[in-house]
Amino acid sequence: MSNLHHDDHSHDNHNHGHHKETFISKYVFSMDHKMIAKQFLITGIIMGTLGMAMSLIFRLQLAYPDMKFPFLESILGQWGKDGKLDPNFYLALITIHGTIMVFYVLTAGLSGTFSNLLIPLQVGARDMASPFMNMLSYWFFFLSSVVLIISLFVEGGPASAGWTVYPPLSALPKAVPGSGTGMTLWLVAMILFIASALLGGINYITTVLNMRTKGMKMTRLPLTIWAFLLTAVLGLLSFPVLMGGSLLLIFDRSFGTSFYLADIPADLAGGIERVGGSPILWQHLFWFLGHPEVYIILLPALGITSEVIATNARKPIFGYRAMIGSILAIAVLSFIVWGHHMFMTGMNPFLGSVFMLGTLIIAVPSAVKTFNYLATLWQGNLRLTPAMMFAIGLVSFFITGGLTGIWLGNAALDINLHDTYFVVAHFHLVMGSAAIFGMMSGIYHWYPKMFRRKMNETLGQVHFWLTLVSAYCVFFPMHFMGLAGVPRRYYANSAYDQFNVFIDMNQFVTIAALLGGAAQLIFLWNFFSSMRNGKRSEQNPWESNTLEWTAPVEHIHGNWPGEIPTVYRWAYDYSKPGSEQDFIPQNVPDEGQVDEQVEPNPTHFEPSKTKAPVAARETVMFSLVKRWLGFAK
Amino acid sequence: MENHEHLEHTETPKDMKSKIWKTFWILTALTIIDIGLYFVLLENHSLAKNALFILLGIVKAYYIVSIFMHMKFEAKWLVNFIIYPMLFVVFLIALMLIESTFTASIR
Amino acid sequence: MSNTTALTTEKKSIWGGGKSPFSVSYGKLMMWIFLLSDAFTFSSLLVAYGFVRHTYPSPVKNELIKPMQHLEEGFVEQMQHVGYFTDDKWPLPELVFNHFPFIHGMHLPLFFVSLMTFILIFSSVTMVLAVEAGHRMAKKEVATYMIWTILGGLAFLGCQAWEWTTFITEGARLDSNPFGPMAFAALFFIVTGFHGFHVFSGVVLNVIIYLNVLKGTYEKRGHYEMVEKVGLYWHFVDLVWVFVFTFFYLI
Amino acid sequence: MRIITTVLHSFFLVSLLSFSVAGFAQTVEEGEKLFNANCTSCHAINEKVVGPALKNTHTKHKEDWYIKWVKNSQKMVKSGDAMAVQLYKENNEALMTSFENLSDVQIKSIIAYVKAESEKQPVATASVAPSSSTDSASMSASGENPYKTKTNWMLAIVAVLLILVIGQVFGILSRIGEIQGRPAINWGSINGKLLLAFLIVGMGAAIWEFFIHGKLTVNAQDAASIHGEEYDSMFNITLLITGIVFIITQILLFWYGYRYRNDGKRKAIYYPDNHKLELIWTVIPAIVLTILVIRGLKTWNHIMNSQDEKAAIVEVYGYQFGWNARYAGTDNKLGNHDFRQIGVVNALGVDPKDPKAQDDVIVNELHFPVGKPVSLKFRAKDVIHSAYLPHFRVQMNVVPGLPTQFNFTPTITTAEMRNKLNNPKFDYVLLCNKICGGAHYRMKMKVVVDTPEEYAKWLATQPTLGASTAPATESTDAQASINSTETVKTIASK
Repeated sequence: MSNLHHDDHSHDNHNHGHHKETFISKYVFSMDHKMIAKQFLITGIIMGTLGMAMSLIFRLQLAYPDMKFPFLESILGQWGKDGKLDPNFYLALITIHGTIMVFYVLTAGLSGTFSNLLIPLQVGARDMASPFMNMLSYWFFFLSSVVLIISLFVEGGPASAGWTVYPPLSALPKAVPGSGTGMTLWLVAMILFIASALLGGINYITTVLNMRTKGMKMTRLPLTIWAFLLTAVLGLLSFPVLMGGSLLLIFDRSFGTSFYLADIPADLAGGIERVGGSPILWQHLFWFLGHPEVYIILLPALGITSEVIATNARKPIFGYRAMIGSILAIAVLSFIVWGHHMFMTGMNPFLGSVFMLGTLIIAVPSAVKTFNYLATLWQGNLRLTPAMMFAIGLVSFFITGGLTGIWLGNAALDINLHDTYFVVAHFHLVMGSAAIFGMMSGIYHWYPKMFRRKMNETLGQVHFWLTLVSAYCVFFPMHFMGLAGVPRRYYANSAYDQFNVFIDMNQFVTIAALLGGAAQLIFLWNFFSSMRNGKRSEQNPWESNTLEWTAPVEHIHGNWPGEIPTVYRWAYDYSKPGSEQDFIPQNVPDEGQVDEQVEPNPTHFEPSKTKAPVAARETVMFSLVKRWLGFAK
Repeated sequence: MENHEHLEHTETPKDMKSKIWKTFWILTALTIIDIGLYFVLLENHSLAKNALFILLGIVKAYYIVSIFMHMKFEAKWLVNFIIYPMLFVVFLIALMLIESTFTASIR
Repeated sequence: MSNTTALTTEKKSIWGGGKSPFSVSYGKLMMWIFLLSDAFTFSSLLVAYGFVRHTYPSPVKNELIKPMQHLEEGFVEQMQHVGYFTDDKWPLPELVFNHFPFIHGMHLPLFFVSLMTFILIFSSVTMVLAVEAGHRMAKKEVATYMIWTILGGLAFLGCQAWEWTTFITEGARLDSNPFGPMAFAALFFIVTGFHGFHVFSGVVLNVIIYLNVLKGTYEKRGHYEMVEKVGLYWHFVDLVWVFVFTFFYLI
Repeated sequence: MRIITTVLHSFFLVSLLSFSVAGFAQTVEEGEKLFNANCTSCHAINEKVVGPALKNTHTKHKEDWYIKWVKNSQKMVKSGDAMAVQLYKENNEALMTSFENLSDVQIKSIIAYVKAESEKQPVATASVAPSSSTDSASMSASGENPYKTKTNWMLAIVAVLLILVIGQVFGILSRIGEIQGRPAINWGSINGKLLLAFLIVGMGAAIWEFFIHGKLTVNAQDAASIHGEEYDSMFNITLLITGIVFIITQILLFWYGYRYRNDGKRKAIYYPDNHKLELIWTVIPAIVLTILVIRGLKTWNHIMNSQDEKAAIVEVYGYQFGWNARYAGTDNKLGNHDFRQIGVVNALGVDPKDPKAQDDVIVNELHFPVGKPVSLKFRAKDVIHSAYLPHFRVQMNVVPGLPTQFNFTPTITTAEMRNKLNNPKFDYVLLCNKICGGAHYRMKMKVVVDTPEEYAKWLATQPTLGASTAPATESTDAQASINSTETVKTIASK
């Protein structure tokens, strides 16, 4: 809706960007994509710190269920009476930890930040298609974060039905303390978040499709942009379904309907007997978002990794087209496999078979990506910068966590693994740690672009090693707890002898988690102090090919003074034989290639007036698919 | 403002007006057929009847999208970009109907 | 190595950058994308409808009342009494939506909703005529057609308000429904309400555009693309109604 | 500091109170049974669960008051009993379940048990930390438990501080380097070596852990059901395949990181593409996955569609926070149920008039005869629970309004399993595996696999529903409402 009437004034901002900027228009209600990216990043980092602090609190509980921590009472009040975490609040913590990490850090903080920063810069656009909507997207996200944080302080505590908020636990306000106001606020926050994601997504897609500079063919786009494009498409198609589902949940909670409720007596359900719905329906609608969401989190991280690995290995990314093909395949498949989260819910076993088939197929494009990364490293000339280290770490987590996905995607094996710590280990490795590593890699790599300074390398390396080691120490042992049948979301294992064996392992994990947390403090310090004290960055600090490094270090509205550079080659001409340097930026023409596009690039970012030939059969994607399928020849 | 240079769309036919009115009559006719069929098939509760109504709905949708929303005259890639994702919805609907049949059967 | 040669010698294509591959402006593309995602929102609601509906047996055929037959007072209670409207059976829509304004006591199945459908189709036509006039830069014509569209939208909203009122007077609520399963009423209110909300916002947008047309904003700008964009939205609302009509009233 | 003082304090208390344990052994024992059966889902002696901790509650009110409270606390709150209202408010207005079926004597014995437990509490608190490891020592493989850290959280915090200090030192070092104009640390070569070291240590740790902790998993123990063996073989194949891929790819990744690190002498090769290679690593995973998919589908369909006509039908009923089981009795048919009839006495909402319900048996403990097929039917009262029996490789969600089921055949009796594991305390367990509220983590039911003779004997001792509800006074209200709806329906159908 909003794109209609804002359209008119969306342009005056950067076309005539030389009018005076106040503090508010520059730092708060900025419409510049670079500033919005920083806003997303910093909000994401703050939310991430909060989410991690929560995980440390409940990790303490899991490791030392019998010990009292007086400081808990001082920070949590009634939820930490006598220094013991309240079981209900434990559930609230895991719920909000999950919500924050999945949506606020790894969706908005990761793809929000880097899509905003890199899409216009790497495709060669002055700004997003609609900077106003872009700003709106951030402020919806901000509002959503505020609502979520407010929900921490309401009576009964925040939502505590797990981040998937399965009804009836989330639909019956009396089922747990957190199902009261806290749950309502959670839903409100989620709807605001969806609005933000949609506003952002529409913008990203349009910018990538319509705003590319001259010569920036789809097959010359850096893989980051491909990843962001498909991420935006995934979000665009899946978030609305959660919107619809949440709407119905709100009605179930507050207006006496029963879409997700069946056979609930009146005294449990606020005086109205609930019949005729199905709790499974919510799970289908939720996971129709939820599974693409996993890739919304992971694809940007993989895109960033592709770029960082190629740049720092001084080698073209191996199998560029195969990489695009596999992202496309993952994106398409992600929509038809959501049911593998629900094998044990009493879903039709036939659907279980269908979903299992689709799920295991995803392993093929994932394997292709992994092997292509390995092939890119092979015979490279690796500059082991912090960004590169995090990218390597991502690949390692992607392998470890991805392989356990083959277990969990198997409906038969899921019988004993469903909802155990095995699942926790799996997704924390593959979409938690891996995506966080991708985000870190991106931050170290593009920090000079964002803040004109470099982060301290040594602290970055220390941060990397501590994080890598602690992440593996935290999540690897969890596999064994899962295989022993320890369920997730347990406040304590004290009621079960066979789980109590793992108390020592739990302590080990918690201590590793504390170390990991401390490592993030190093990062925070490095991040914030480098803004002022970091070494000034040159224009192209990593000797990278992509277009953003041709823009001046100092930020200006419209990104490039004068014309936008024209693109003559793909983004991965590293160590090309016959060239002096080991990199050739995209805007450097080959000899004899100049004639092709002599006309200067338009300075505005409206697409030009030319009519496109409709019968363009030889389009890029088509040929791409053809080639990809044509391997068999 | 830069907007003066807004691009043209792909070819809009000259006789657009008559096409619009033609579409209007088709849609009206289809709606009348819908209602008529409803009463003719009042006693019928087969899957085929439902399929027929859905088919008529899709035909109406085709006319609205292609003529009113101008999609018939848009670039093919745009059409694909909009239409193909709807297959996910078809998949969702198909599985949900299987699932709800199952739910009804075990309840 | 073959890769780069392939890349550099690739023919200039619509995807080559510097122009829109879809040859639409970014604004229209955004509107299309928004509509695509909005279609998914509606789909999710309709999927929920299909799911819940499908867990109930098909409506029982009705031999009691014929079209145009005279209805007595307390018709709903009578049908309940004879066991037609029960909690475990989905009602036939024609028995629920059988009123027409100013005509009392007659079984007029689906007549009113047909009228609503017609109104919406008609307003779609006037909208697309406004777009067409915009291409010819005919300011007056655009304004005239916009007014018709706005009136059509308002008429539709009025009809919906009347239908809701009737349904509510008969005892339907979000959490109760004299005609059968309570999900029937709840889904009806939510889906038609969500659609009505879209119509309402469409009318608001149309009014804004209309005022801008009168002011000559688009005349000055040199094109009437805003009209086109809002037009897309308006047709989408019509499109959704086609399916709401099919699922809620016909099947 | 505070912790140490608490511990000392409790030791002091132990010495004071240890001689006060005396008498009432009989009632206390009875009380313990009743407590475990009825109260543990919401209460514990020492900690707040859903309801408040019960330590020393016996000192707060009179016994008579408690009897009234336990039987029907809602009534007391409504009648305006000051103490009751206060208690109700203190606990966030959460109502306690009414236990009208408990006799006065039984409630008294529960109070006696609470009293006895509260008095010996200090012993428990003081010895909790060591006792948990003694418990684990009784388990088979924990003698070599590798995570015997003996650290407490303060050590961890010290470590955190240490890291911060290290971070600062590195920071200063690099700053000095910057000032001197050359990097203080050559991260390129250090990282290469560290990557290699991480590979070796990490891979070693992973394999070591696999052999040490692998023993603790249920998959290391024999599956106690027929389909469990099928499951285990599927499991082993997947483990083997993914294990091989894991080792190869991780070695390649870290080895490349070490081998191809920038040494300033080499130039990377320009190698953007090789279709043959890509084809190979598309097709091979595809083939391997096809094998896994086909086997998986077979296993899944086999497990899910195994239906045995003769299977004993057992209903498992989940509620916040506990489980009940209902055996179908001699006719092997469960009586009808209706959620509208769920009440204080008729907790499962079984229709007492239904002839099929007369021989049904409701219990708090699951018993299966070994080698006989069982068909578990699941039903939930309030929210989604999940019945998880890890040793049998059985799990199914328990969804309100959606009856689910799982069919299987247990193959190893509890006694045999105890022998196998060399653990006389071992018991099968059914636990809740879907987040369901505050006491989710305590929601379990004991499962016993008997020989057929033991099973028959056990079942015979359980009272049938028909016998226990013979007077049927409790459900008159519900009955009346059913009758009225029935009359309405008959009228309607005319």
